[in-house]
Amino acid sequence: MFYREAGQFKQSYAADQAIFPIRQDRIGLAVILLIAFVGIPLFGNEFLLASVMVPFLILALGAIGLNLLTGYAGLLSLGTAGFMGVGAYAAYKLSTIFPEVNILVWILCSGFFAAAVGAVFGLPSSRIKGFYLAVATLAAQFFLQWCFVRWSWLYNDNASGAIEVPARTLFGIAITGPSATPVTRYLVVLTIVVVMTLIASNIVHGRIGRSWMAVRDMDIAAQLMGIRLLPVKLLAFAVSSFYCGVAGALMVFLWLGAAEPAAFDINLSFVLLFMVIIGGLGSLIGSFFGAALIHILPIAIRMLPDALGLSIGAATVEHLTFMIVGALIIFFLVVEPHGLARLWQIGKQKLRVWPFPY
Amino acid sequence: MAQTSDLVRLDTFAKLLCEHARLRPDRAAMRHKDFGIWRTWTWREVAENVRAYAAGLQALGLTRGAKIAIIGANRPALYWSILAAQWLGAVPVPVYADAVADEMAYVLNHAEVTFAAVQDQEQVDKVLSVAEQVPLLSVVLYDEPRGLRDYDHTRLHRIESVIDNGRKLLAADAALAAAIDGERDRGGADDVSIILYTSGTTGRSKGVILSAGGSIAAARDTVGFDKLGERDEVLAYLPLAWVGDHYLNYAQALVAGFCVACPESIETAENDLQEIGPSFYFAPPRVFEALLTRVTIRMEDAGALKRRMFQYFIGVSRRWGEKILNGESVPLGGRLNYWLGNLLVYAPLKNVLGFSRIRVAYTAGEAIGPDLFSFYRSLGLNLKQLYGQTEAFLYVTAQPDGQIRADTVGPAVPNVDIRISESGEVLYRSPGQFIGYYKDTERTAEVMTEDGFIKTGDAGFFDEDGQLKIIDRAKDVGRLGSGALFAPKYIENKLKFYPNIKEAVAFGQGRDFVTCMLNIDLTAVGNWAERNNIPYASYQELAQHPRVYRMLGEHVAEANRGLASEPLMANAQIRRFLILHKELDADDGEMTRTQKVRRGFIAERYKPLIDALYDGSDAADIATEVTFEDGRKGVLAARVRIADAATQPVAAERVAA
Amino acid sequence: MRAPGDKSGLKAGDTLLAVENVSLTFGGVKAISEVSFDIRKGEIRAIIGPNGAGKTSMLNVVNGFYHPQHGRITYKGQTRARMKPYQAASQGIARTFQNVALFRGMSTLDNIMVGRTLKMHRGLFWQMLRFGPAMAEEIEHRRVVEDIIDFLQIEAIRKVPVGKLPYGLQKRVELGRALAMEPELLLLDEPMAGMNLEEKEDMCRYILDLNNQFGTTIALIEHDMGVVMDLSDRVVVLEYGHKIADGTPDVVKADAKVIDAYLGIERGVSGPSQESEAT
Amino acid sequence: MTLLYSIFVDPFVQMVQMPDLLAQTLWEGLVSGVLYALIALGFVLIFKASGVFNFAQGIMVVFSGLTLVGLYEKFAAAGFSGPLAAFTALALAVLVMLILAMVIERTVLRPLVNQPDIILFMATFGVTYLLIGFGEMVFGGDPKQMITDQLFLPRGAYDVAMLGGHVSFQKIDIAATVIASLMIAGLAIFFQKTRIGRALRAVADSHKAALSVGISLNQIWVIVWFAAGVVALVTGIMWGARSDVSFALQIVALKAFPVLILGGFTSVPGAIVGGLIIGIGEKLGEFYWGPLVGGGIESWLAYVIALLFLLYRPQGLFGDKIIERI
Repeated sequence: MFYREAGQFKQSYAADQAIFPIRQDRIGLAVILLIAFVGIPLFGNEFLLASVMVPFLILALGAIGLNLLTGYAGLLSLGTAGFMGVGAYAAYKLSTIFPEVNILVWILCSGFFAAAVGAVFGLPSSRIKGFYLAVATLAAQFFLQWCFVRWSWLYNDNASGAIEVPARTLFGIAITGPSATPVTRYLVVLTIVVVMTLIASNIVHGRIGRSWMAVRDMDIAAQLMGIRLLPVKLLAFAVSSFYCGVAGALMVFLWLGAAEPAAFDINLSFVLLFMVIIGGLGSLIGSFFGAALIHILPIAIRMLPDALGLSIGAATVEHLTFMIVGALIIFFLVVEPHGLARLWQIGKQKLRVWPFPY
Repeated sequence: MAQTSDLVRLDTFAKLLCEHARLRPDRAAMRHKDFGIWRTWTWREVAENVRAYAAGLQALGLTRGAKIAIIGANRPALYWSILAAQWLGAVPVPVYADAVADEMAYVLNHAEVTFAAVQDQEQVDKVLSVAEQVPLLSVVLYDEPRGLRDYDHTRLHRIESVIDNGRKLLAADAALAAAIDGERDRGGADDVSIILYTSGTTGRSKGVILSAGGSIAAARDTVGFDKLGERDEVLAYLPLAWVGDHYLNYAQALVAGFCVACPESIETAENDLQEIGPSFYFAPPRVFEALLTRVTIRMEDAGALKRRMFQYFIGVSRRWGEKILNGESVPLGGRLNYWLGNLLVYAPLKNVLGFSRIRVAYTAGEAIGPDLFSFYRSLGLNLKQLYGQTEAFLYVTAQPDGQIRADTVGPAVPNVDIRISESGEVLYRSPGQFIGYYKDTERTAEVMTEDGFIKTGDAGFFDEDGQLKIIDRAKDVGRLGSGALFAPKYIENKLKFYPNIKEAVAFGQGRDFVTCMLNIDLTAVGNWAERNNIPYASYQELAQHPRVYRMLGEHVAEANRGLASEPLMANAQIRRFLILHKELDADDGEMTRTQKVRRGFIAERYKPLIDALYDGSDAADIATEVTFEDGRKGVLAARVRIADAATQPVAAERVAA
Repeated sequence: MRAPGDKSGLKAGDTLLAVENVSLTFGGVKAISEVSFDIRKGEIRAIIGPNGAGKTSMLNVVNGFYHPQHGRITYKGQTRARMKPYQAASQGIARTFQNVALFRGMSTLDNIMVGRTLKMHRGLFWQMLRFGPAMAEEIEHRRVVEDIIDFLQIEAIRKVPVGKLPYGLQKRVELGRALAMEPELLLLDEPMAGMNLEEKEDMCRYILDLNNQFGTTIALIEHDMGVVMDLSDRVVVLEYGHKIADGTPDVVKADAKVIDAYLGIERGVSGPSQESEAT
Repeated sequence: MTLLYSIFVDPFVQMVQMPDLLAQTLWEGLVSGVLYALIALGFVLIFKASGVFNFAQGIMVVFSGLTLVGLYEKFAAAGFSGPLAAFTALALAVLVMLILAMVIERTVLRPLVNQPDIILFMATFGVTYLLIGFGEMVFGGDPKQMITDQLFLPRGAYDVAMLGGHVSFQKIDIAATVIASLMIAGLAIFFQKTRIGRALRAVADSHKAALSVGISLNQIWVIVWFAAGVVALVTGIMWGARSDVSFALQIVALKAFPVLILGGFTSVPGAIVGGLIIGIGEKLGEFYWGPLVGGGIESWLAYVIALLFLLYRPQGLFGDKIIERI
């Protein structure tokens, strides 16, 4: 309906292969970025920034990581939380050993540790597929979580067994630790997530992304195109884990402030998998949708009784939240097994051909 | 504007090209979707290419006055072939790309072509297959090399290499460059610019000779009339050999300096139209009709809510749209409602159809249904009608903005004189009018009056607003046995406005009453059948289905009601009709290449059916020879049902009158 | 379109691929036994035979997907032991499948682009940036792909997800994907199965054009005998894993064993028996 | 050197030196193996018949146990207690599992028929969440004590002097093993001998075959989910009797993964053998090697065992060699 594609013709392959080839999409994206970078920091309250947006963005980044692996390369993983934990602990160790180096550097570097660990646990993918592979990643999940508990060097032998984020600054402004304001934390997270999303988008639209999808769709044919399965799969594990690792580091440093090993338990893996499935396998924007639905929906449900003036016990609300999320997962799978991204795509297509139905 | 003054006096297309290259060297002149993207050439590039091409052609032996056939789809290289030929003073002769070998051989021979520039392997094969019948043909040029690698290249050349060769020659030899430019400058207004073969409704095609000066003068008038300029853009999808394409896309572009875009292939033309979003558009009524049918069908699949919204706003547009477009006063409520409709329906719809940027759109060639016409206009599409002929170099009349009506074709365009002969035939004299038919002085004389007017062969009259109204072909307007006026085309057009009816052929000359043959529109009727669970295995079965007969019978009855309300036509109501078991097809000679019915031919071919229409029987057998798509022939036999149609009583006094 | 990169230095008519005494067994069932034949550079070589004759298995052996228990395969003069499919691909062997094996989640364009993977070398770093060298490379290969799209006349479906295409077009896209590899040896497994007459004619034309214009060596499995006899230079006939005839179409057509095998198709379908192993 | 010694020599020396401890460890491994096998059995039942990888099996164990205990508590509060009340509650719990099976069939399986595995897998996550929320709302989130005496389940232990020491056999463990064995035997008979059982096996091969037996697919789904529910209930009772009935138990269900990997997704004997291997391997590993790295390796050892096994034999213990066809 809002699309005016008549007259938008491409005179070069670069323009034709652009990630947003339609002008109206580019405008829409610009508006969203403007709201995200200017509108929300200006008008958002602390709750919105610290409890809604920051976790949403971080979870979306983790979901992108998982989506690269599961959605694009077709490799099911249940170890996402473990790889996030690797990132978190790596960032913690690095920043406490080398406090003089900027924390953002370490957060990004932590991704490499996660990538290395991810690649190691991806090795079995040379021989096994599907649910069988999920068990391999499950091994990663439980093994890594066990490491976080038992290997006290990782948390600097803190009595609590938890890692606590040191205060760090960027250009003199506190971005981690108790003194960092939600706005700064939000902006830092947003910037990292936007840049990494862009990079992910570049990767999946290029040769590597196509190789992943080829392996996902028909691995035999992919081999006969000259694609070597193991390197491609390992790269998917590494890149995916890099994203998860950075998300894990951000989670501890810019969202939670401190974390116990339990923060990276199997439930987080499942939550991220929900996000990816509900959001849409093989879709970056779907990762955002999934993260929004799974993270923001419970918050909304929790706030709903207050907003309606009902007095319902906190525990009951919690149980209801569980039930509603569960029911919604089933509902969305029934309505659109390909996730919100597909709904979005269908909606967009409908708008493009409006008023026609198809 | 002072800069363009030069354009006004230039008298050949090659000169115009060079002038544009000087005035607006970096503006886009041509686009072609090729290999997935729109390749664009600026005026400077086109001029440079054409100049080199001309040099290359000259080296191959193309001389002033020689004829060069142009065969293929709309491709920049073929337009350049026209330009390069004209540059050298040679005469381009475009030939319909879908012409069968026989037809092609006739035209090539008649025009005495020595060169042929064709699109691809398919056309090369066709030309080579008739080469023996065309002894003068010495050089064949082609654009797309695919599949031609192993062909004997002694007289076959790739256009690209001819251009490259020309470029080399020009670079190597300054004298040659000067000579080539000299060839261009030697051209003048009286040169034969092009010979367009018309697929006449009867007999063999005639070669219409147009002069350079006349062509340009005509184009100049309409460019001014519609204020076309360098910012405009068109999609060239009409047949290259048709006067419409040569006028609208070629002549007007070279006069106004706008950009011509060529689609990637026939299958992608619709999509390419949306991508380009032209600002000037021409389509014959049948295209608009097919489009509306598709719009309607696609909307039927929409959800109930959307469908109702669509219908509501189409209603709004019918009420206010044309008034707003015509600049009449409209109440605020209407304007608001229309604005909302534009937001929700019209603008998106135009976008999907690729009409968003259209400033001026024309339709011509046949009468357009009033509903159809106003549908597009009420959406805010500035659709107008023109009336023209190959012999006039298209325009005779055209509707100026603000004076648009569905049933007329507008007043004469500037510099055209029109008069109606005593027999009711429309005669005109125009700046672009042709010099004569090539090698056919007899027929040239037939259509020219002594004072230089040209007979259109159409019957018409001026209405009270001074707009021309065309009734029918002059020779086709006849009388029934009773002496009542019988205008078959008028009746046919009334029938064809129903989306279910694709073609209609009316009979009645010298008979007691009017009958007609109908062709169903397979898309519309097929869709209807699907929705009503009517199974059918073939076109023939669907056409002969009793419920289809009933439905079309209602259309005929309604058309009769319309005829009854018009004093002149009331006696020519349709008494009986039948639905043909096959589609009328140009390959079978039943229609012209421009999709006009050949009434005489049909009357002969389907004589048993016509006899049955008049002898009261309720069915008749018919066997006809048909040509399949691949050129094979076969015999199609069928039993065709004949039905009676409801007619309106005619007041006795009228009958007496 | 480009001709395949010819690094082998072989001339037309030289032996491109030689299969010698190859046997392949699956858990005791012999799929191919002691089959030998060769493919010469520049020819169209047909492999025919009744269902279950081992034709597809033969192609799988040639492109390294199955590893024969016995026999040798010499390709471009090099005898190889075990080869992985991707190695076969990098040596210029491309392949289409009996049941279309496209990447269903991707568009026509992307499917064919995957065929260019081996020729693309920009690493992760440039891919992340996309602009610059990665884009330049992408465009360079897009051009090649567009040539193929033009060659196969599939412009209109360039951006359509292949899952939505009718079968005939899917086969065409699959051919396109194989062509994108600029193969020296193109293996076509029933390229015309399930096509209507018009589609078959188109496909024949593409195969002939490929062979004529780019000198691509083609080995094809096909059931339509008319097509096989028209297209191929030489035919090898398999039955129950054995080679029963080899030669030009005329020779093969006249061969008694072949006639027998083809009359026996009906029998073969009703009960592909092991007894015939003994014959 | 000492490290290698402590990995490769010391544990075995200990085993030989203290055979009673080894016996005790093996027994405990066997018992938990039986319970793993029971959970895996629930998975296999459902996977075989409906192709669904049922993540909710774990929560079904918890939920069914909670239903039993919760119902009994309600009865007790109303003054109705003792074995009759317990068995009434048991019967009602079985009924609840039947209703659950029907609801799942109607709301999850039927709308999602023919969807990819991963989608159905995810849907069972939804079921898990629903049951967690529902269970906690109705029965509260606190761990509960399983009713044992009322169901005539024995408590206490036999201390057997053997192998130069004492080995303690918990009576409940013995009961669990016996009941589990009976259950498995019962299921085997059900599958082999009854008409429905044969239909169920047929459906694993071909849906059409099942239809030809005269049972609709939907009915079969209800039956297998119900059967899996009953298996879950038994598992819940046994596991609950050994510890508590709490939501933490659902994590145990993840142990079924490695069991299934070892045994194959569709093999009942595989589930049993796999369960025992994992149960025993895990206990041995934890007891003899765990201390080397600080203990707690039980949490991941099973997966690593399964993983290593997979690399060696991707098709599982009882699977056929996979031949890829193109």
